[in-house]
Amino acid sequence: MALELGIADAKIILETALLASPAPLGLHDLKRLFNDELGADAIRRLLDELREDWSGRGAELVCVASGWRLQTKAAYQVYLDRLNPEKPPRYSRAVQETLAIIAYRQPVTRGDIERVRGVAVSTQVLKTLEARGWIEVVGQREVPGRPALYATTRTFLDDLGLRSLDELPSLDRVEGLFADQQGGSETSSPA
Amino acid sequence: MALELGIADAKIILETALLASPAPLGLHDLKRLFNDELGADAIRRLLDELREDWSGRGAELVCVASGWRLQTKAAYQVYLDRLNPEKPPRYSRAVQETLAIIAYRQPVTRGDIERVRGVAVSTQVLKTLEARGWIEVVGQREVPGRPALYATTRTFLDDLGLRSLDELPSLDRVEGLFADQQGGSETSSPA
Amino acid sequence: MPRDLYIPPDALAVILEAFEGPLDLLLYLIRRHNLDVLDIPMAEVTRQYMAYVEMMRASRLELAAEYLLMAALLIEIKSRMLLPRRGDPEAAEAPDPRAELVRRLLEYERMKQASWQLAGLPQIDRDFGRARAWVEETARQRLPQLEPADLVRAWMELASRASVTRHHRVTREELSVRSHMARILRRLKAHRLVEFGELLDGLFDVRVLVVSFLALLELVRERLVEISQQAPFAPIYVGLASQGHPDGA
Repeated sequence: MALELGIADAKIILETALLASPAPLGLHDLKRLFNDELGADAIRRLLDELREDWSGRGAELVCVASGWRLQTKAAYQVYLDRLNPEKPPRYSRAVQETLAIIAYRQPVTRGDIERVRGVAVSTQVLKTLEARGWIEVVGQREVPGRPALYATTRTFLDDLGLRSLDELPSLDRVEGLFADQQGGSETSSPA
Repeated sequence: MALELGIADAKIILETALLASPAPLGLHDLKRLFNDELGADAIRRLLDELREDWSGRGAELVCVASGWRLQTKAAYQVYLDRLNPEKPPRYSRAVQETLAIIAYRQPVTRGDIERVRGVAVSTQVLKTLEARGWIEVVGQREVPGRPALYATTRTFLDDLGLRSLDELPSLDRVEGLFADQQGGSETSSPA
Repeated sequence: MPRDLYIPPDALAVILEAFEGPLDLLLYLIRRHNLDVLDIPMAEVTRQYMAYVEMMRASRLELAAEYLLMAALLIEIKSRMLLPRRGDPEAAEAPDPRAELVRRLLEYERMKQASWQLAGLPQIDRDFGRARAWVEETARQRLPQLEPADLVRAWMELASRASVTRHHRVTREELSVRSHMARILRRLKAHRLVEFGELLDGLFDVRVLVVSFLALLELVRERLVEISQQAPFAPIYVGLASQGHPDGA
């Protein structure tokens, strides 16, 4: 059966359908697009050409379980996120305070953090900060149980736009929390 | 301020954002896309280039009330209909006339609409248009009963491909209804 | 009288279907027959309208009332047109009784045309569609944001909650010591034992050297590192505190 359309027209129609469809288009859909006057092989060739045409652009033609679709490349997500008005999530108070203690008093153990906060620090809080790559274990304190000592990382400084810890806002006017805690850790294992 | 991106990259980012966005993108959005490092003129130039790039394809870059949008050309709808034979509902005359009165005479109350049409306007008619996102209540008229004032929305303009109400088709002059009163409505008190 | 004005009773459903109301019907009649409103045979029209009203009363009472109203209006206009005009100038100023109806008919006709024009505009999802690419939602897991100021705020919170209110100045210098403590620990974690000089190697700034030295002393004081020297003038080694610390018990 002769197809009235030229192959260039067919490609444009194919591309337009992919752009217009909210869901991936299977081979069956694409055949219907051409009233079944275009064979599966011809359609596949056109899809290959389209994939080639789109290379080097912000979206790509991919084949997923239910068919073909144009989707934006992950590399452009950072730009698309700027458009998204939704507020980025914030860390809980527990996470923020724990991070503040580690940042300003490093190296500290979980026990140190708990003494300052006055409540237990859940493993989840430390895991969250470790997963983000902002804190790491830099050693153990040589006391019973050999608790891990936490410090902030290079990534933490990079992510907050700081060159060094010295650039953290100073706490000059803040009442110290550690005056006795510092002593506490010193005297935890008296001679 | 030096933009790290080349102009070619910027165009790809712009195109990708337009392809990714469910709604038209305004200039403000597009500036945010580039962290406000690209001026309005530069963005407009890129948009012009993009419009040029897309000419000859199945979709086109258009400017509507809320901003720029990539949309398929009407000429390709016949193919797209093969994939999705479901058409949006055709509105009744009551709905169409009510919409026209709101669009051209806004803001209007239900009473205003009824006076023009000479019949009662059912709640269903207004609900249909509200559900479509085409009309909304913008206030109340300060008369007894404080009837709601209806106006069309930006979505209405977007969906009809218009930038502003000024682009609504102009109202043709209607011939006079009476031999001795040509254009009688304009001269309600003839000499 | 035009044939259209006489609507057989069984055509009532058609009328209701075809016209949006009495104004619509009147407009049709006038346009169709090029009628002047004065030429409408009022008695006939009224009789007809009344017949519809009678039939509509059962099913479409509201609409019946509207047709009735229109019939009344037409009669009123007709009668006012027939009244002899008095000679005084004020009467000449009186509005044409048809004016209001004319205005309404014109406005309705204009809006009808507007509705056709609107319906004819290309409409999204009917005549064209959005051109979009799929955005992989899983690609956009957003990480919480944090500013240095948030840390200060968190610290303030802690301070205000703390029962200990002893004044203590946390200075930049002290902070530096802390950060170098972490740096040294990190280094020792990787190498276990580092020569003292090597630990301070590459630190050209005297202040940094001093702070690093203070950090080392602080680490010793906190028993986090051990310093050893086999013999006088032998290399000094710095290492993490030995695991089986005797003081541990």
